[in-house]
Amino acid sequence: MSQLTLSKALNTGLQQALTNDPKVIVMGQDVGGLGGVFRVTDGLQKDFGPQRVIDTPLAEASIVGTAIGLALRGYRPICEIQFDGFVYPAFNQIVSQLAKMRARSHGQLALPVVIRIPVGGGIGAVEHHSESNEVYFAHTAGLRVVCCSNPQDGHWMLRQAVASEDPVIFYEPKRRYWAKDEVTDTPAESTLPLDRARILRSGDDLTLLTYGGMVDTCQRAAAVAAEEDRREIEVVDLRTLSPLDMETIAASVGKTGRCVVAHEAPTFAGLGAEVGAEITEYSFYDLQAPVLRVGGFNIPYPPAKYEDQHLPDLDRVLDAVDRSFAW
Amino acid sequence: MSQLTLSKALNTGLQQALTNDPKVIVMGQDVGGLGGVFRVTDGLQKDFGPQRVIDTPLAEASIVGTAIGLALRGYRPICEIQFDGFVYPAFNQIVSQLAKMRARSHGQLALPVVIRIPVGGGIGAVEHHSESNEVYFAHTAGLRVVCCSNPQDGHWMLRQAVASEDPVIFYEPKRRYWAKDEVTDTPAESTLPLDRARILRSGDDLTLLTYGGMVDTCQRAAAVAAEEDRREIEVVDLRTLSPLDMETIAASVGKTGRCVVAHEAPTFAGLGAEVGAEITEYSFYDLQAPVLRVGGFNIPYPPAKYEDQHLPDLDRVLDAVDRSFAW
Amino acid sequence: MEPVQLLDPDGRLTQDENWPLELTPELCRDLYRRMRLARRFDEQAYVLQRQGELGLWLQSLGQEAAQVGSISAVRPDDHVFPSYREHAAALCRGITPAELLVQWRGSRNSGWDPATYRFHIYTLVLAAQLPHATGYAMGVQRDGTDEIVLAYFGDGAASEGEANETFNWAATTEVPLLLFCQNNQWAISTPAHTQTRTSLHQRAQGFGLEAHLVDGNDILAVHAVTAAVAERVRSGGGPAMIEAQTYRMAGHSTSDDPDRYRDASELDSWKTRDPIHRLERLLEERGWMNDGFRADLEAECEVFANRTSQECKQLPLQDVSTLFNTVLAEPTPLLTEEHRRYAELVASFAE
Amino acid sequence: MEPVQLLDPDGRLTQDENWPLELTPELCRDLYRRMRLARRFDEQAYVLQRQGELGLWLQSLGQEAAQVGSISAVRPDDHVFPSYREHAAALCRGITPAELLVQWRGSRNSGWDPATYRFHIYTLVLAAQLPHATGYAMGVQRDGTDEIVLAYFGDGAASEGEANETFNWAATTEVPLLLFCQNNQWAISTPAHTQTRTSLHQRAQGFGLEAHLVDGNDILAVHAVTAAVAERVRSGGGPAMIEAQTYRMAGHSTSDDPDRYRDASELDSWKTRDPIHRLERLLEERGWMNDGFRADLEAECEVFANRTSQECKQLPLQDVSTLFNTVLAEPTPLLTEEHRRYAELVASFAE
Ligand SMILES: Cc1ncc(C[n+]2csc(CCOP(=O)(O)OP(=O)(O)O)c2C)c(N)n1
Ligand SMILES: Cc1ncc(C[n+]2csc(CCOP(=O)(O)OP(=O)(O)O)c2C)c(N)n1
Ligand SMILES: [Mg+2]
Ligand SMILES: [Mg+2]
Repeated sequence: MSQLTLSKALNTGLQQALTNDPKVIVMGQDVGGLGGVFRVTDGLQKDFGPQRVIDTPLAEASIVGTAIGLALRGYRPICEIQFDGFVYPAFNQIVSQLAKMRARSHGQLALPVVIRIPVGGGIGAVEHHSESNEVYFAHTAGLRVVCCSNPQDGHWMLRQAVASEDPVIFYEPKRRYWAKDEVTDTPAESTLPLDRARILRSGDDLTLLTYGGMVDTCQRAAAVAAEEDRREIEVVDLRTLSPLDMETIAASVGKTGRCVVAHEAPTFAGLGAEVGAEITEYSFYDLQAPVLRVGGFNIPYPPAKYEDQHLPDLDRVLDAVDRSFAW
Repeated sequence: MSQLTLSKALNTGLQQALTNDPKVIVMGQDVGGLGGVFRVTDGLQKDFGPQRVIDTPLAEASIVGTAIGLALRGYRPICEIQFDGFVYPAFNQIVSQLAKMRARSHGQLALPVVIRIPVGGGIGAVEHHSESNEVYFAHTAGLRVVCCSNPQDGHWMLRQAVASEDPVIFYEPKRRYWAKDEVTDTPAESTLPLDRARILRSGDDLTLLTYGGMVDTCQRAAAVAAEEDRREIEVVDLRTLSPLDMETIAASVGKTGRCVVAHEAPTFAGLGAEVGAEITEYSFYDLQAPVLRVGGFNIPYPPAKYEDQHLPDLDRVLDAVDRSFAW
Repeated sequence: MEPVQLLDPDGRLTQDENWPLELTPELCRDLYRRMRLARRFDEQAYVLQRQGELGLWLQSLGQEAAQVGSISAVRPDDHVFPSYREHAAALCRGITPAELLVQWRGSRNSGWDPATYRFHIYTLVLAAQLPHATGYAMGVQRDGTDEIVLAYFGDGAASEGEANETFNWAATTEVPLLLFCQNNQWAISTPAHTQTRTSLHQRAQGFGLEAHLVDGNDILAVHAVTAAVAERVRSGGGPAMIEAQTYRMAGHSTSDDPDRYRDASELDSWKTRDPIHRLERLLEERGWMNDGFRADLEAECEVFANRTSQECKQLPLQDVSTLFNTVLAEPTPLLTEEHRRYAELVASFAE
Repeated sequence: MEPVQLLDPDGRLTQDENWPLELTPELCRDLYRRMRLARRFDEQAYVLQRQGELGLWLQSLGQEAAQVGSISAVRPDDHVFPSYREHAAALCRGITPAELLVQWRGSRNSGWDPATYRFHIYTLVLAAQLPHATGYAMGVQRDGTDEIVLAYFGDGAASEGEANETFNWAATTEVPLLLFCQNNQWAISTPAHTQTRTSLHQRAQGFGLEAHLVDGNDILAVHAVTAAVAERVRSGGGPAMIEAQTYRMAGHSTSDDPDRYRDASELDSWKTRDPIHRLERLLEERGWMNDGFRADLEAECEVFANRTSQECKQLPLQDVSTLFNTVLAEPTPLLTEEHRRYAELVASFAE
């Protein structure tokens, strides 16, 4: 057990994966000597050599495309995409090849490839460096899409992702990279499978669903609501965005009767829409109010000085909570 | 006024656009001598020459990328992507450049580019030739996404798309290309602006929302429901997928209290989710049942022999209608 | 630059000291037989499409030398990444007519187990298989074995970003990859000169790849060049590229109408360079083909054509549950529920 | 191949008859002045970042000759598509410090009107501007004017599919496009030899582009080669590419720590090839720089630095409504409602 930042917890996760399985390969731009721009791969090339920790040419389509080839050869590549906004050159390989290979081969070919993507805003970055594009992949059948929010989950979810026989889009919220918390050396009692959501705080009055960079905001919102309005909010960290853990979600909303979904991505056709639509089908008669969504505005990610306005903050989350109760 | 197939109606729409504005350019793979694989650009190169109707190299990223450059120079390019499944190499140019240029330049740069995409299944095609990927673009702020379903709309929506100052993703349902109907030479009374949905059949009992290749199926479903169950279903052709015409949609559901959304795309995080989530917020107390979604299964598009099962047919639409009434 | 040629259109052997080939009757007969079988198969598949047994067919007509000549020059354990028109190559690897046709019948998206034949499933998204081949070769490199990877692509596909990234990535990583381009002059209706200004092998050289131009309708040249280059790749010489000049003698597919965009005279001129014809001339001239061989081969072709027809028509449909079970390693609750609901609906109609 | 060089690192003129340059004191002083201003600006921006006034800064330190030498060799009405490090080029076009810095301060995503300066906004997605430049040049071609398009990109960006598609598309369409690659040896921590096996101008030649290698720290060579090639492009000679060998003397950005991946000795060796230094030596040796010029320039640099600081700190924020109003030509009902609701919420806290 140690106190680690999310970045370091991911780093030790990769270290373990590389140690445990000689077929695991880490590849991407600047993952070697530099250790990645967020230092998630720091030191790995020194320990495992340039054949297993590969500084690639600057070509995202080929990073994913060659990872597919490596997987066909029996390797388990973990690709790093440097920033969310730079995954699009690889979109063709991800959506038409990586996601579909199992179905296209009628189950004959598995592609255990992990694509790590630092995601979201809140770090004052320039354009294309703060996007939340998870729904493109969530909508794509054949991929697992997950997002961690804290060091312990980051570490263990990454190891589970590497062990998975499915391709996994693995999101890491940038603004949480330097948040520290305990990480266990062996799976803890609380360690969940990759396809389960986590109830972070329980409550009977409203279910607040979120993931990634917004988890912290939502937990603070729940604390404020408890303190100021005596509202007991159940906070759920979705963790898995595709598939969704509807069992956990539906049980919570069945209990509370109210639900707010918060994410950084624009709301229009965002993941909140899916969650809302499914919940409404599951719990139609239990709902006291429609599922409300709080997200980034439906605009291209704005310049850094506007991100505090763009990203849902405590006030906007609480406003949605208020609106739900006022329905 | 003439009886035209959808393919021909689009062709005459392009012809008009090329005639009316010397800045309009048609470009894509095989759009010249061949007239496109669906003959939508048939004869245009002969009439307007290879400088205005351009057979491009086989490179989707550059088709869209050079169209952006042409638009910056004052041209109005209309790109053809040969099939839905081949738009992904251009995803980076569409999502990070075409969609964002206006916002990135704080309103200084407009990109009046139309991207025509034959969409959807039902024609017995091989893999990658039957996909419905509209939600990737609908979720992307900065694009207009529209889908026509009949010759008259195809013709006029295309002309409106070319006239728009915004980038437009223009979907054409493949299985309707050879459907014939009347097309007027001048805008008809019924010709709607690009951002409006169309009520195709009115009814008080349930709202059936759909678009593209599913419109016909839904109209037939409404006819059957009327005849066999005396249920009056209002059928709405969404036409504009982003933005949605919520005014029309909400008015309809406010009246009927029940809603089914049908599309070919997989339901998970599909457009039906957004429509459902919004309607539920608009009409929470009016709804007699949750908004139900009927879509393609949540799988990669299957081999052709399975598409009749995969694509929602009359039975699956009517089943959803039944489930709504049974709620 | 003139393409490497060892056998001219009239079936006369030419000299090229750079590309030695041990010419034996057995080799020539074997290559000839494979080309004949491939063409017969292709004709039969075309007929099956016209009969409505296949949804679509893309003929390999005219490209037999490029495919048979190249695949016969690598080892059976060399992994192959085809595009979608490599029927002749696939047959050489032992893939059956049924396995080849099932995709075009619309019953499956791929028909064979790539591991069995060391032949990847067809890739329809142009150039997308090239990074896969490169990555596979990175794996071979790491495994330290002496296999190589052979990847096919077309003149049209070469315009895609992913094709060019592959030239570059392969060159810098020095993987054992042999890129084989069948320049059949057309990408649907688009002629090669619209795709590229230089010859594609020259482009590959610009990236630092060893690259050669070969007469793709001369099976001896294709075989000799591929064999020599493959051995250089195998022995650590780094990746290489071969451009074979050939011709798509049919339309792009059975949906295509080539009369809309190309002159009949072009086809006529290529007919004089037919790859099968010229090897036949050589066999005849040398007396390497007696009546027995000829008759046997004709018979074998007909048997093969009949088998093709029969196997095609008997192709089974899988149960619809396969669709739900091959999305991920395990079906998700959503897929299970979707499947259940669908089965229920179907059952309700059966009642 | 040796890069074109007209001025060696010690400021001595060398001979190259292929690239004539009319050397005048005025030209040399002008180029020198622009480089000095650009470097002073760059230093000041770096300081501003360290003071917290900018969120991020990417220095152009060391690349002044490549940028000033090239942009000064095309016409003011030639349209330029930069990448994101072309500050020296931008200043040459008259873009103001405020316009340049506002993006890095985080207040806007672009600071200038591209039409005014015929200089497109910065593109941060590597290589994405290259198809735009090509399309713009297709427009010029159709307009029949004699403008050309100049597009900048880096050694790293050259590995992207879109960069290579551009080489090919430009070559086949014969548009008036001049592709200018600043090979500054690094893409963040990745050295150029990891990106490519051949020199990038050789790759471009493989696509059929006229391409040249030039010493990018020799402003006379850059200017002469760019001027000559630009005129060939302008007069219908087809697209061309220039690779300038230069060096990124700073880290990739203010967030980068180059000590993690490169040796100090490398930087030291490039310091001896500093582009400003060598032109200074020439000016001194020829007596083309008197004390008055020197003092004026020092003063001008300091004034410019102060102005840079001041303008930066005074940069206004736009109203948040701009965000909603620049997504599409007209805000949609959804955006209007979102904006309204947000304003309402903000107002409720103001109360
Ligand atoms: C990415 C992509 N874009 C477009 C298509 C549609 N398409 C199928 S085949 C073809 C032409 C391919 O030409 P070439 O690569 O020369 O191969 P050939 O058909 O001649 O064997 C096109 C444009 C596709 N399959 N994939
Ligand atoms: C498509 C894309 N992938 C990754 C990045 C992240 N990134 C920013 S700059 C850079 C290195 C670029 O190197 P080069 O093209 O040589 O330009 P330089 O920074 O040296 O001027 C990288 C990898 C990006 N901006 N865009
Ligand atoms: Mg071809
Ligand atoms: Mg560089």
